[in-house]
Amino acid sequence: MNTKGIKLWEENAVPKHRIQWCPGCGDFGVLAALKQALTELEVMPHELLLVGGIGCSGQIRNYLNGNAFHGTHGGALAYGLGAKMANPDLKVICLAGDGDTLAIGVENFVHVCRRDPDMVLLVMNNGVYGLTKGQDSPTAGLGQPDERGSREEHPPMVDALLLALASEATFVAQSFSGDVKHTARMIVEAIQHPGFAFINDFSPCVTYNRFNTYDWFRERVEYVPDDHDPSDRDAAWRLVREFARRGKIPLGVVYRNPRPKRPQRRLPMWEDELSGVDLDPVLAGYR
Amino acid sequence: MNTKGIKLWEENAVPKHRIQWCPGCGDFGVLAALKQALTELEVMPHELLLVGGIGCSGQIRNYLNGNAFHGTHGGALAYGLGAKMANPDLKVICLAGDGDTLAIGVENFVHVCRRDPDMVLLVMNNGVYGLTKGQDSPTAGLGQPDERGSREEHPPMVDALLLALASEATFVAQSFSGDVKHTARMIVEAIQHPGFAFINDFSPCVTYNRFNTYDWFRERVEYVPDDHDPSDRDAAWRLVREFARRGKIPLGVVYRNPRPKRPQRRLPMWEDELSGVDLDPVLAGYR
Amino acid sequence: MGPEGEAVRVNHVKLLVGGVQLRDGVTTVTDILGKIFTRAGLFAVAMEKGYASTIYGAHQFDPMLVTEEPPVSYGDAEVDVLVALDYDSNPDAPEQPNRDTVLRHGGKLRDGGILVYDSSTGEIPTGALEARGIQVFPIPARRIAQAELKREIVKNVVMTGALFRLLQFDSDETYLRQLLEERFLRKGREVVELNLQAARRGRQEVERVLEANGYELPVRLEPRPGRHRAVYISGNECLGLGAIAGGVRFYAGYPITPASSILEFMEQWLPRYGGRALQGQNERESIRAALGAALAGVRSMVGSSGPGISLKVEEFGVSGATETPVIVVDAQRAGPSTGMPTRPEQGDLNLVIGGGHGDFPRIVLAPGTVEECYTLMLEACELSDKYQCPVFFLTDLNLSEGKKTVLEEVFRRPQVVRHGIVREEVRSKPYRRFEITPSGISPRSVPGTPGVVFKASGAEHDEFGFVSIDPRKRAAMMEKRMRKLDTYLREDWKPPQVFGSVRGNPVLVGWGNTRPVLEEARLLLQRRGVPVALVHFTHVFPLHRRKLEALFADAGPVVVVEQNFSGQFADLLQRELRIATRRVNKYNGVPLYPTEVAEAVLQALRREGAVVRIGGDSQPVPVEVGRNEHEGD
Amino acid sequence: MGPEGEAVRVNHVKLLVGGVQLRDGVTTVTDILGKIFTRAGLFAVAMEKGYASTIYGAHQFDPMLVTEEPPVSYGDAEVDVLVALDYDSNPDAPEQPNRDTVLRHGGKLRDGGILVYDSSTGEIPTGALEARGIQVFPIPARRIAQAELKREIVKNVVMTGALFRLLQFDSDETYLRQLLEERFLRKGREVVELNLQAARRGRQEVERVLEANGYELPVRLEPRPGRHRAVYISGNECLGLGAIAGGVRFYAGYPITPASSILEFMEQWLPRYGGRALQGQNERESIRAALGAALAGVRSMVGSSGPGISLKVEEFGVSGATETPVIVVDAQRAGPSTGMPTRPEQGDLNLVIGGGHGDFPRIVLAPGTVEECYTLMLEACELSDKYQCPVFFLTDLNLSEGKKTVLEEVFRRPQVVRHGIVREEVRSKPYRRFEITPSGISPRSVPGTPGVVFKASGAEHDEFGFVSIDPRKRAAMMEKRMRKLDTYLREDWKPPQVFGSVRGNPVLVGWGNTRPVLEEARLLLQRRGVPVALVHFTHVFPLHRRKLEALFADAGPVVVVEQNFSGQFADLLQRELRIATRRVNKYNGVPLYPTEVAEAVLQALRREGAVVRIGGDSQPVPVEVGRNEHEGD
Ligand SMILES: Cc1ncc(C[n+]2csc(CCOP(=O)(O)OP(=O)(O)O)c2C)c(N)n1
Ligand SMILES: Cc1ncc(C[n+]2csc(CCOP(=O)(O)OP(=O)(O)O)c2C)c(N)n1
Ligand code: SF4
Ligand code: SF4
Ligand SMILES: [Mg+2]
Ligand SMILES: [Mg+2]
Repeated sequence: MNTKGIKLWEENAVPKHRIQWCPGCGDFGVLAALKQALTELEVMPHELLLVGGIGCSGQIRNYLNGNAFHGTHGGALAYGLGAKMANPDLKVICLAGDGDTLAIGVENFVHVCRRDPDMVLLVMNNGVYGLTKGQDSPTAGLGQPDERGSREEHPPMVDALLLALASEATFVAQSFSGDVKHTARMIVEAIQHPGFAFINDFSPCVTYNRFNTYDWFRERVEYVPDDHDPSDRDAAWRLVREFARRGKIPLGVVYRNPRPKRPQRRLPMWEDELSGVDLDPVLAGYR
Repeated sequence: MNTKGIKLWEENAVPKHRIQWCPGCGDFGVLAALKQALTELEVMPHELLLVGGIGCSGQIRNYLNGNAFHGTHGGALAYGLGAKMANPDLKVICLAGDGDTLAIGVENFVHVCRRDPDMVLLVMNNGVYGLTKGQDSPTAGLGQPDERGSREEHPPMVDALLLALASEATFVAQSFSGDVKHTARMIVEAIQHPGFAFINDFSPCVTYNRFNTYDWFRERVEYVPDDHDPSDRDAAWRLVREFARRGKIPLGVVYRNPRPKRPQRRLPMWEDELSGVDLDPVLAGYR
Repeated sequence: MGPEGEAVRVNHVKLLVGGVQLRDGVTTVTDILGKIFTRAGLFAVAMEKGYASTIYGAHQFDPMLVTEEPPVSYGDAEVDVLVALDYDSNPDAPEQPNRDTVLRHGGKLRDGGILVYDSSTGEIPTGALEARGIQVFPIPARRIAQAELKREIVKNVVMTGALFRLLQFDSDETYLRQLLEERFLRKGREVVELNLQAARRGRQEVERVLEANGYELPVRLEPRPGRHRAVYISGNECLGLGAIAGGVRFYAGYPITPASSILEFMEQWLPRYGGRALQGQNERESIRAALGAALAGVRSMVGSSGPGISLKVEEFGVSGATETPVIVVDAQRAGPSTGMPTRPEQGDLNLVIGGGHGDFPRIVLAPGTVEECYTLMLEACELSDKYQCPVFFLTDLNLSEGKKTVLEEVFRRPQVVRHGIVREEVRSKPYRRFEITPSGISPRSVPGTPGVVFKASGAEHDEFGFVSIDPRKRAAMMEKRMRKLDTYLREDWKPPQVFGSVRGNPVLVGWGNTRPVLEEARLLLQRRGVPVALVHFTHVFPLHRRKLEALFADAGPVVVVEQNFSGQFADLLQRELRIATRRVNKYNGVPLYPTEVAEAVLQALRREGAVVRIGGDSQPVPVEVGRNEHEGD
Repeated sequence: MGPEGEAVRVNHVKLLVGGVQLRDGVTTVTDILGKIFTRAGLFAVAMEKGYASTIYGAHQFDPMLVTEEPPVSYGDAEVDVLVALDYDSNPDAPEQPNRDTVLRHGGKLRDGGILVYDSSTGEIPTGALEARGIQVFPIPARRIAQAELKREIVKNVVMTGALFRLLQFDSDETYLRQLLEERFLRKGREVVELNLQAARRGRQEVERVLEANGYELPVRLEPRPGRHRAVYISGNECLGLGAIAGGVRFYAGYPITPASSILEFMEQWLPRYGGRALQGQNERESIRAALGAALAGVRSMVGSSGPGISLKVEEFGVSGATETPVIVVDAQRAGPSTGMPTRPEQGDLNLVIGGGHGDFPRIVLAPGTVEECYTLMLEACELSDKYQCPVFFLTDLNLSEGKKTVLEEVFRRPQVVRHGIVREEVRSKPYRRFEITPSGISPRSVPGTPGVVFKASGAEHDEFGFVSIDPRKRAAMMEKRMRKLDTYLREDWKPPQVFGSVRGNPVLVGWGNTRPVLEEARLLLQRRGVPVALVHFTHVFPLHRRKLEALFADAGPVVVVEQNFSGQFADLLQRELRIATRRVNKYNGVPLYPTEVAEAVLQALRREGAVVRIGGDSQPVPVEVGRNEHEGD
């Protein structure tokens, strides 16, 4: 790996020894993978807009060089959408937790999937609300044959991949932060995808999720087979469902099917672009 | 039909001649179907809780006998959830528009599907925000091979059935208010389903959606074939997708797979149930 | 007054057009009228919209005042000419063949006024009206359209023709023909001719009645062409224009009455100026996307009404804390909750000044007129950019959707200034996005600027934007943000407009869209010998305490007139100035009218602490509820 | 004061335990201490929580005051005993082997106090502290735990043993043994013994230092067993208990600091009382479900903090307009936006009194103590039921999560009264859910009642609940709803608690959770010869104007002390009473302390209109930002 490049990603960031994740937190793997991917793609920090969710995961925005924004819980995708519409030259990466994205943020998730802005969403999925100390998130219960669903209080988990597929996402991938190289690969492909790219990264919470541990994942992850046709939405649904039936977790690109896009330009924002515009065409209609 | 029964549904309701839907509005068919279904099931109005969405559709709550509630745009399912959890004896029917349910209300839709309360959601899907005068709803564009998706402003439509399937709904059906008898049948089955039952009813907006007309639907609707296995989630996905490929619209129960439920009781609410409770078991833990 | 002996009133007439919503095309008619009168050099004001939030079937009405010179306000509720487009019987009273419009508004017709109605299904007993000297014109417009012209749709053109005849206007069809040609020529000349034919039939019917009854028409409209350039336009359209002129290039909204038309305007026009408009999938997507666009450097705006503003509250704090500017239009309607979506109110002031947890800077502006929807919006654009905080822009249903004749000279094009944006790295010192400054304003930058990187967070942070709970940093950052309001008060706040002399006189106080009515009420009071002053606010929050204390120091009793229940602005005045306020409040969903305001003010002047409720009772009066007059939401 | 010559202080000691968050188990230690001291008949107060919102790695500290009699407040920041659980070097200053806790809090140690720290990785230079007469006890707790006892986890028990020795407490291990048995006996007696062994090793280490240095310990805690029954409990737990006793059987929350523990409490206990607790999937699902449950007849409550309260704003209007009651707990934290999630503030008052479009009735209560979290919650339950509107219950981070010894006599069990619920049809007249009544309160019913059907709507409606925009019905309905507040003020509002005499004296004013500190500040001022009165509010909104005017009529200068920037309650007082307020504000995230409040009040008394900012500057002082002291959100 290009260590000089990686160093770049540590400027304008919280110093390493002050990173406040629990030792062993899965988010460390995502941070490493991001640095690798951005270095590989030769992205410059000033071109980046990292939009953090609220959660342990969302803090990654400050652990990495690049412009960053952090607003409300569940809002990352919508801020990113607006920024990208305003300036298509920005590289917008939304970095959020499973709770942030799929609980309170599902209102944005479903719609931004289908809006398909050219940006990345990486969810650090740990099955819990880490930052609020371990309550069930919508992805809680992965692999646990419990009595979920028998009461309204404990619904079955959301499978983020199926939800993304139903919501017309054009790029749906899955990774595991214990496999940094593969996660980095997914990030590279997501950034390269011309449209909305969703990566569901399993990033274990070592403090509050003692069930879905690194070992637990290692026993279950399997790369998406080579013969899978990622451009086939139905095949993608089948693949996810088949893995689930076998108690396995697919890693890789599950679905990729870019849509033809109209080219967009940065919106006018400088004085010379804005001043003294001619309102006559509008006024004409009211005369 | 039992006309005496149907008369019952016109008490405690806005008189017919004051119903403020456009002549020919698809919601009239839903109103008729509801009356038929409730009469057939011999439900009593006082047992009913009709939760209306905000929209032309949501007004149906006042056009029908039965207790009714109407809060915020997009909130019907969550109010219903709470009411049902509080009193499982109530028959809760949420009646809302496609905009209400799938735009602003998608935050509830996804989660209430998986929570699976024993209540009904009937969406009067007309592809537009009727009450605010015809803007695109998330289901806008049905059957229109336009350039949706080429820009963030005009995303492809949400297929409510697929979204419900991905969200772990246990009953997913579709109807067309031009076919009142079938709609009534779906409502009966939905009420009988022990869990959350979602009916996506196509109810044409004759004023603002001049594309998806009654005739347009009549040419495209097809009953779900008898050999479809509604208990198979993958088959349900396939069925919806296959119909779509053929440019057809399935009517009927697409998916039905009740979950085992823990029985629930009405929560204590009367003075004798609430007064003078013993706090000692709680206090003991703090001594 | 009957018409006898009275001179014909020229170029001053108040009309009211009513009918069944959607079906009868009430606004289609008034839109044509307003446009034509404007072209004719007159002033048309149609700001008292009467409609239901259900799409079809409720009663709808649209009053319009037409005058020679710009009127102070839309005047009182009394009308000279009542135009009833509905042709069938009232469903609530099937026993009488009367029409809804006549039933509801007949009482507003002045003695000696004119009633014209569609008599296609029979004539109405109008003896009581005629006894008041009212001239009644039954026109079988729909029957003519259906039977003679074979196009039901032209029934309103028949009525328009009739109305023009009654107003003794456009007898040579110049104005009507031009408008019809603009609209229908592309459909073929026959369509234009058919419409003109319809209008002529309306005229003929009026002639017939005139002759039969020997009526002399009491009003006349005379064109004053070429005096000025003017448009017939709504408040929402004006503020949309203002936003475009002020540099807004991103707009997001979620449909809601009465803000939807801003979204429509922006969808239509922003792309032409290189901008984009987004219909959010919910209220929060809208404002979040706007904040994202603002972060990226684009002037951004959202618009909604009460329910949607309530839903956005959390994001206002994000704007305040991350110092990401956004203009928030709140086109108020009557609350609480869904309330009365098509009725005006000024009930959201507390929400926009208090909504949000914790303290953060914000500015609230409220235009007093359609014209100010443009001019004040230019200011809003500059303020949001300069102060990097939410700027609220409060209109209400009538100001938003009501239309009037506006002189084009109002639409001056400003020089857009981007305030203190760092466009490249200054190598000597690291860039501090949230630098502690005396003004509270820190150097902004936009992502993508080479060599400059910043972190912005709704969590408390240091000057670089990194999260911190260090008490000193927190205190300094909180103070810095709030200091922006001091700077604003010093450099940009505008004092209220003062009409008359405050000294020793009773003072009427208002804010936002009520100004025209209050101005007129003041004139009425003066005419009655009450020397009342009017103090009217557009820069509603924060208030400049010192300057206002000076203003009110020697004032007589202060009467705050608001269209809400509790007197939200009066509360704010009390809180800031600790002066005693008397209050006049109206909250029944009907617009304010000058005469009732003048009456109420007189009542309020009678005793300290008075609260006068127009159209309301302080007693518990059971209301009659037997007849369900259902309206939608 | 050094310890020489000073008598040993019995049963009055302030401790502070610090360490690295999550890793060092700071609260585990203080929770054990608080519980044991409470069992020993003493009073423990740990209400100044110091932690970061990130889970791991930040500095955490937990002060605790232990006394013989119930203390007025938690006292000043000064501590007698500092316990440093962290054992490694400060990552920001790797050059010095000091520990974070000692670095940060050494300055708070009183002269002659005690420092005990984990010296496992080496000793600290403590000369400066020793020069102040501070007795220093380096205890290699972690090393003992790892090397001797082979279980790192018992390191804190070593420290606890040491601390008990330092406090000359529990020398026969009665209390510690009992607690350990309760916790660990089910894991085996060896576990209990291992822990006791660890505690003994801590004691031994202290003995060693005592002998080596010839220290005489300055403080002592003596048990006072059997005086009373008491629990060691948090505000959130107390309000949860209050809700259960008050009849709440449905609770919904979405996790958020500092309200999460209410959800946990309710999930644990509601089912036992037949109720249900729902973790919403978002803030709105929570309150909507609670409204649904309330509609169905169940007393319902939600809890959140600033961001979640902001998100619920639209639903408050639904509650107000549909007259569906709900209790809304706002456990305030420092805003705006994400702000400082683990720091206290009183910054949401404007939000809860003004959030929402349009006017609707609401009641705001704010308990002053942990005890009142119980007693006032009983009132909230009754009020929400009686007035059928949202009742807000404002605590803050420290009141919510802080724990103290509470006498069990506080937990009286009330008779629950359901107000005016129609349980069956009265055939003589149709049921009017929204009947216009003199009190504003209408007869409620619940769905499922045979023969009774009602429609409830957030849209304006008639007495039956059908939608209407009829101006008279609207006015009557609006007035009816708002009249409930008059009834509340007449029948249920509680005046503020008054300490001392207001007449002619300076008056300190506070609301909610600051009462203990203000009481103590008042005592300090009195001791200094300033005869200040304290007026403290729990019934914060609406305010009873007439009664309060009378109360303040002959008062001296009024100083409102609040933990927020702008003085939100002072603003409310000005708005309602038009009295001049001076203000003391603190908003740096640090709790208020009695001595600083007393000082600030003295300053505020010096001139009219004074605003004194504790821990803040009115000047623009650039803060040093070089060292990123990152905290999470
Ligand atoms: C509106 C709002 N509600 C609740 C919270 C509290 N909150 C902070 S983080 C979080 C959940 C985080 O879970 P997740 O997104 O899975 O992130 P993780 O910490 O697991 O990485 C919650 C509920 C908040 N900040 N804002
Ligand atoms: C928070 C909020 N935003 C917007 C609105 C305005 N509004 C009322 S109905 C409606 C859309 C209705 O569309 P749909 O749900 O499809 O119902 P339809 O009228 O088509 O039956 C909207 C956006 C509102 N009432 N509340
Ligand atoms: S709590 Fe879990 S998610 Fe949060 S930092 Fe620790 S391990 Fe990571
Ligand atoms: S606008 Fe459309 S949905 Fe609404 S009542 Fe008319 S036809 Fe029905
Ligand atoms: Mg998580
Ligand atoms: Mg619709």
